[in-house]
Amino acid sequence: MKENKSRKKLAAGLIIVIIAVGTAAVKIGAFLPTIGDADTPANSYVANYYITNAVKETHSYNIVTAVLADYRGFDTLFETCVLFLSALVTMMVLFGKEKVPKMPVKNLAEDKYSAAFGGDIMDASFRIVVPIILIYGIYVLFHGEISLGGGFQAGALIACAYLLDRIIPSIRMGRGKIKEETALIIASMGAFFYVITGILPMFNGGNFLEFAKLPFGSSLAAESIVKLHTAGILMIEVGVTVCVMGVIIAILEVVLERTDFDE
Amino acid sequence: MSELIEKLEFFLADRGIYMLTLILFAVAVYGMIACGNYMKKLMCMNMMQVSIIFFFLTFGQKNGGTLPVAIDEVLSAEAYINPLPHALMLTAIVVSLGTTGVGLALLMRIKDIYGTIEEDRITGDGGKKQ
Amino acid sequence: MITESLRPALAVGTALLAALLILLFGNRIKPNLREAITLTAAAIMAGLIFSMVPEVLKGNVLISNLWTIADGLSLKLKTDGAGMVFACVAGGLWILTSIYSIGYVRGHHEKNQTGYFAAFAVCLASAIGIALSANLITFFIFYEMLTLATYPLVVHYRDEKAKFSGRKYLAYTLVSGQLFFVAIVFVYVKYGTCEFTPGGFIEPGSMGSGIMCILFFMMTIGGLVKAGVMPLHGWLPSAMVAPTPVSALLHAVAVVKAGVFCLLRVVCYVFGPESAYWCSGSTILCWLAAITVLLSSLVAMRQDNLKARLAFSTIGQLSYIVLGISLLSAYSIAGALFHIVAHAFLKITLFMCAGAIFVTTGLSEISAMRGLSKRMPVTCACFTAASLGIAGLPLMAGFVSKFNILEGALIMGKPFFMVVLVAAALLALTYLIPVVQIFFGRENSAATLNESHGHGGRAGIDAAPAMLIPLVITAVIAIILGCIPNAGLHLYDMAIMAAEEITGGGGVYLAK
Amino acid sequence: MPILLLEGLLLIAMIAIAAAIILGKKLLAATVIYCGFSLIAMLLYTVVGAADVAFTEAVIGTISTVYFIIAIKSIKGKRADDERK
Amino acid sequence: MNQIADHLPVLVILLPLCGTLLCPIISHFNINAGKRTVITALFLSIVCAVLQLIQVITTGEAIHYWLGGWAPPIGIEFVIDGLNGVVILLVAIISFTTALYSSPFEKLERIDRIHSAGYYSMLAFLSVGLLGLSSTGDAFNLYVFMEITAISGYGLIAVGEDKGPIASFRYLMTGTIGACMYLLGIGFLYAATGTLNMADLADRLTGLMDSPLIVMSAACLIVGFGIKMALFPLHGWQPAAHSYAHPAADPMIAGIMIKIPAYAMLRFFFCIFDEQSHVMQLFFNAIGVMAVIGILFGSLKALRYDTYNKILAYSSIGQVGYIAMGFAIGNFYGIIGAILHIVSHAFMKAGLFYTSGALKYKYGIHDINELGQVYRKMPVTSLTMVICALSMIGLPPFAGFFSKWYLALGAIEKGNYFYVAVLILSSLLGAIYFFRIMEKLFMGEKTAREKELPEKSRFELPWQMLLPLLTVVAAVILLGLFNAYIVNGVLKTTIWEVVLT
Repeated sequence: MKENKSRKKLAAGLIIVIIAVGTAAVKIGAFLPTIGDADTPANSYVANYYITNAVKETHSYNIVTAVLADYRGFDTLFETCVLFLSALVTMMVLFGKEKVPKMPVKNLAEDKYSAAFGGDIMDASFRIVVPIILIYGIYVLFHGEISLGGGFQAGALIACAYLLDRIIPSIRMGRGKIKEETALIIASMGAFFYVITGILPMFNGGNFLEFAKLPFGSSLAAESIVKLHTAGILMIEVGVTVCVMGVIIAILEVVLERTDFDE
Repeated sequence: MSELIEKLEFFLADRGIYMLTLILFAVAVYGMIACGNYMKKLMCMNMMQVSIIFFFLTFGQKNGGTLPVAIDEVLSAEAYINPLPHALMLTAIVVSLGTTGVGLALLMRIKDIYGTIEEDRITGDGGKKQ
Repeated sequence: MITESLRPALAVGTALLAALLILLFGNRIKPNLREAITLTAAAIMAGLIFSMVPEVLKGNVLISNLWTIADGLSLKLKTDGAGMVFACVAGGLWILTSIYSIGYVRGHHEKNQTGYFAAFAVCLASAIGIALSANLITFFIFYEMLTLATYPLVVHYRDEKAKFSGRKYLAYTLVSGQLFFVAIVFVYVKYGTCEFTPGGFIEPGSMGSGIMCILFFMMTIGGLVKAGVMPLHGWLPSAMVAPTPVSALLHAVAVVKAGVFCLLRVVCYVFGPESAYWCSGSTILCWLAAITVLLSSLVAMRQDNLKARLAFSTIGQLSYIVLGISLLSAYSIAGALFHIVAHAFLKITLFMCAGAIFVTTGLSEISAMRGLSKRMPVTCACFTAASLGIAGLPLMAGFVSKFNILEGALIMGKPFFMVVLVAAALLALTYLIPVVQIFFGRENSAATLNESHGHGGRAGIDAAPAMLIPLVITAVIAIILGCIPNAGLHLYDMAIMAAEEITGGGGVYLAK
Repeated sequence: MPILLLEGLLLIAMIAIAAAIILGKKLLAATVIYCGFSLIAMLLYTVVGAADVAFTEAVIGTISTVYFIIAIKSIKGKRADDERK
Repeated sequence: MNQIADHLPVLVILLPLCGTLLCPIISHFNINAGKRTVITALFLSIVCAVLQLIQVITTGEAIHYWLGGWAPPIGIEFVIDGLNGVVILLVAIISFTTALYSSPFEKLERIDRIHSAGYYSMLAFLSVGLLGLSSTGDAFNLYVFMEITAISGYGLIAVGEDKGPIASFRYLMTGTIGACMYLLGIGFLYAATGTLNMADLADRLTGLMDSPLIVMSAACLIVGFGIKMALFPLHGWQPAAHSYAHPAADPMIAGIMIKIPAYAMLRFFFCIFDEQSHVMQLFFNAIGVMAVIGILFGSLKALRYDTYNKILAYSSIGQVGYIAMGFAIGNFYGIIGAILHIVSHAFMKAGLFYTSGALKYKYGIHDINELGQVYRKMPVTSLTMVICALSMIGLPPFAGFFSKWYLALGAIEKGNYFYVAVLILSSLLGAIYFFRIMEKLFMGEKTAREKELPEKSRFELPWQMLLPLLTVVAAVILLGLFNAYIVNGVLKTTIWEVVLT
């Protein structure tokens, strides 16, 4: 009896909140720029600069990646640091505590009747899906500045591929298992690679993360300086991908270590 | 029928979308505060972040603008959607994954210590009473 | 004329340095070496101060402008007349009190002596700092440092009683300190300056008289608490829990004198006689002092514990000085200044006697000290001399200052306060002479005395030399100052010089 | 089907899901609905025109949902914890 | 050498960042190497911060560092003027001392390689976040740094004592709401002006001050910063977080993690919004009221507890109220008082938490009733405790007094005596609960706890813990005596030009 009373209270509160905020928001909405028109201050100042000369300056067709990796590259660096940090915190909080006793490795082949999550259908389809995801991830990584895509998506996709292999208990159980510490180290290497690409221009007289001043290819002609931007963005994308992949694998490894999938 | 849709669309454009976003934000914040179960709090937190992200993206919209990928020669700023909110919101989404990840890790740790993730049972003996 | 010199700063610095050295090396080195640090520091400081006296007499003021302590305000020390009087007293008596406390502490086997001597040194440093400070912020810094330094001394025995009296002491002093702090900020914002200028930098008309009166009392409350004026004196008797040299220091040299000195600075150098009188602050002060003088003497009579009686007598004597200041005439201010000197020497003699009696015979109640003069003739002689001085007997230091205050009251045309002063002198007799009678009375309970029981009693006829010598010296100085006020350091001339400065020559004839 | 209407509908759906999660009883059900929520969020971003953001939301939505499911399994698996609330 | 000189602003942040990222890798080979890289990295960042401050003082005008080589409104830039030069140096010093301070704690718990390396990287990340928060000139970049500070804060609290995860979870919830409110605030600003660079925002906002968009953004920013600063009504997470955090990381969490958002609030509300406008005066009154209630609430609550950390946590709520009051006063001396209080309170609170950590390390004392006669065995810790306590109360020779002096000066100049009365009342309340602790320390009966560890070194604590204690004592005293040189030399020009224009 007690709990559905509290649920009614919860529902009542919810309705009150919705009505109250709804009426308030109607008034607030009036001041905000109407959606869709192009001459609001938000769309007219810095944004137009990005659109008009993103391609010229950073040689990347996808303006969002240009803004993300080049104009505001510093933000993305600390974005990857946020991810790396969250993996670090997960490791610190969960590592080595309440380990689930490793269940004996059952060879699923003989155990016909186990309604295990794996089984042959899953195994067959799994063998096709994983390579496709991997290729797609790599594609997304290297086409970040031309079509959609970028470091985060690529890293996450590759981690998904690994995840599929890790979760579905197929016959070749636990073949490619990465220990969580190594995953964390991979992640830190990725982030460090990003920092290195930032530091390199500093030796060549540029500011931090200034791709025009990347030290290699000094012999390039003037107009190809812009190509350095592409190199810079690519290096960043690789760094981000490696870091994101390491982070996601590390988090999931730590967590999988603690759960048993035996039902 | 069509002028009804016309009027509705104008209302939505002017303030309808903002109203709905702010309602989603309020519901999510209410969920975070009122929900007893810590896991649900985390879900509501994620929803709150999604509503803020969407709120940012609505600024960038332009009628008739295409995706901010300059396939051919760049004609004019009108043609493309404003890329800046998109870049910012990529960061915000990644940050929301970070915080959710940390939240879940803490949740598991709380489960080990207290054996439950019901707020009243935890604060009953530990958290708030001190 | 003003000369820039480092001597005032060095005086304060030596005491602080001594405190630091004692704290750092106290436990590691032998006790004699630690005492040596204190004594050398005391000697150096006294030497420095006495060397500055001739210049001050000649009229040139030494200033040491250390560094800007707050935006637009500098930590500045200045040797003007009034400051030098207090500094000489404090500097001079530090040597004697440290010799005395070495004897007392050794005789009484006190615990954690390093902390004791370090706090002692910081106390004296802040007393000298208070004496020589040139503006309100430096004054306030040293004032609060004095509170902090005396707190460990008050709670020296670390038992329940000490904890309670320490709390009481802190409550009084910190609350008044914070009000003083607000008043200083208000004055600095309103008048733009914090410098002590003889005759005061607040013009009578510049604020509503009500607000100025509130400001006056917020500023003086710090001094009133430390000087133990009646409504705010609660902490002084309860601070008797501390060992006797501490109460000697507290009630004769440092704390109470700092309180009175704060009153002098505020009334004469911040508000100045005209505006103090205009906002009727000084008249209220006169009445407060008068009431305190009478009440404290009555209470003192009923105290059986010797130190408690001396404490209430201190409250009474200090209200003399407060009365002297708040009468706002050149004579009474000079008298008040000189009474600081006189009372310091007289009261410290009385406290030293009390301490000597306590250490040698373990007695602290007056009724138990029948016929003590048989055993401790010299201590009792000094005690009698000092108590006569306190009562204002001619040829004693007390008489000179009381006479000046009387003269000031006469000139200011306030006969009622003259009557109060004379009555107080008589009352002083009533609570000190019975003690002397008991000393020299029949020794019916002498039998109990000569086995010299009581913890730490000495077989010898009188107190240990280390305690006896300072006792005699201060009594003799008190007598000398009584006969020739200008002996030695011309303290009387300096007092007159300061008073002249404040009242712009020859007394301010305020509207009756 | 004008875009703004579509956005409005999707937003209303999201609000409904949020309410369902808050009021819902079973935890596992809430997680499944949460996966739906991130799907609709991805749709909303594509409708608004933010393709990049939609792509990231899709990928990160799947990973966080997987993470939620694993968390529930590891919480439910240990000690009997009645799922009343 | 000149190459290094013109990269200083970014080097201050890059060094700890590289330290953090390398720490897991290096500690894979040798467990102590990771710790040492982080400590050296933080030390080098102090050196850069000092050089940077000297450069700002000598050249007299702010350093603008364009990240990625793009001009400000387009790219992100770091702006280092007198004001945040001091704050960055403060953060660098306290992070270095805390990193040094936490090395003996490892041996105490005999934790494995991952935990030791992980702890140090989280500490360095916290330092990176705080350094970034105080030096960035871009609004959204500030959000990212705020997230880094927050998540490393969650981590450091979660590895704390038994109730660490619960406190960390509550902090996660409130911290995320705070960050989202801040993001909402920037959203409104971006909708109104179109840029994210702070200097650009400032001059585009001059005309718009009364538009409702700006009012809403200011409200959201107040809530966002209020939660991060643990200002009174929004401080729910703070007491638990500060009492149960990891004893070695507590000084940094309590010392600077709640102060730098206060500095960022100053940056936003004084440099970007023009503070004379009617709207802002309303908000400042609101902040003033919150600050006043917070001061009294914090001091009164601190009286009730006996656990040392809880008392310090609640007194922090009071002290943050001082800083908010400085902003609410708003004139020259008010802001000087607020900034000086940020710097001095950071040192004082870090000092007090160093002593609490030292007590836990040596005797495992949590409760102040067990403090009896501890000063005989731990003289340096008791000295720090006494000096920091006296400075917190605001007694003259120490730093706390002078920040109170400027606050009182500003309050009286502005003419509201209510703030002055609260200042006085709170320092008296502070006196009560700090002298209560000192009474127990010096006069309590002998503590029943004997030493947890066999006495190795001649001193009372390993040198890594003694050094931070002594630096804090020196800082509090020197800051007290020589604060005029900081105010005149560094802060005055910046405040007149940037803050009060």
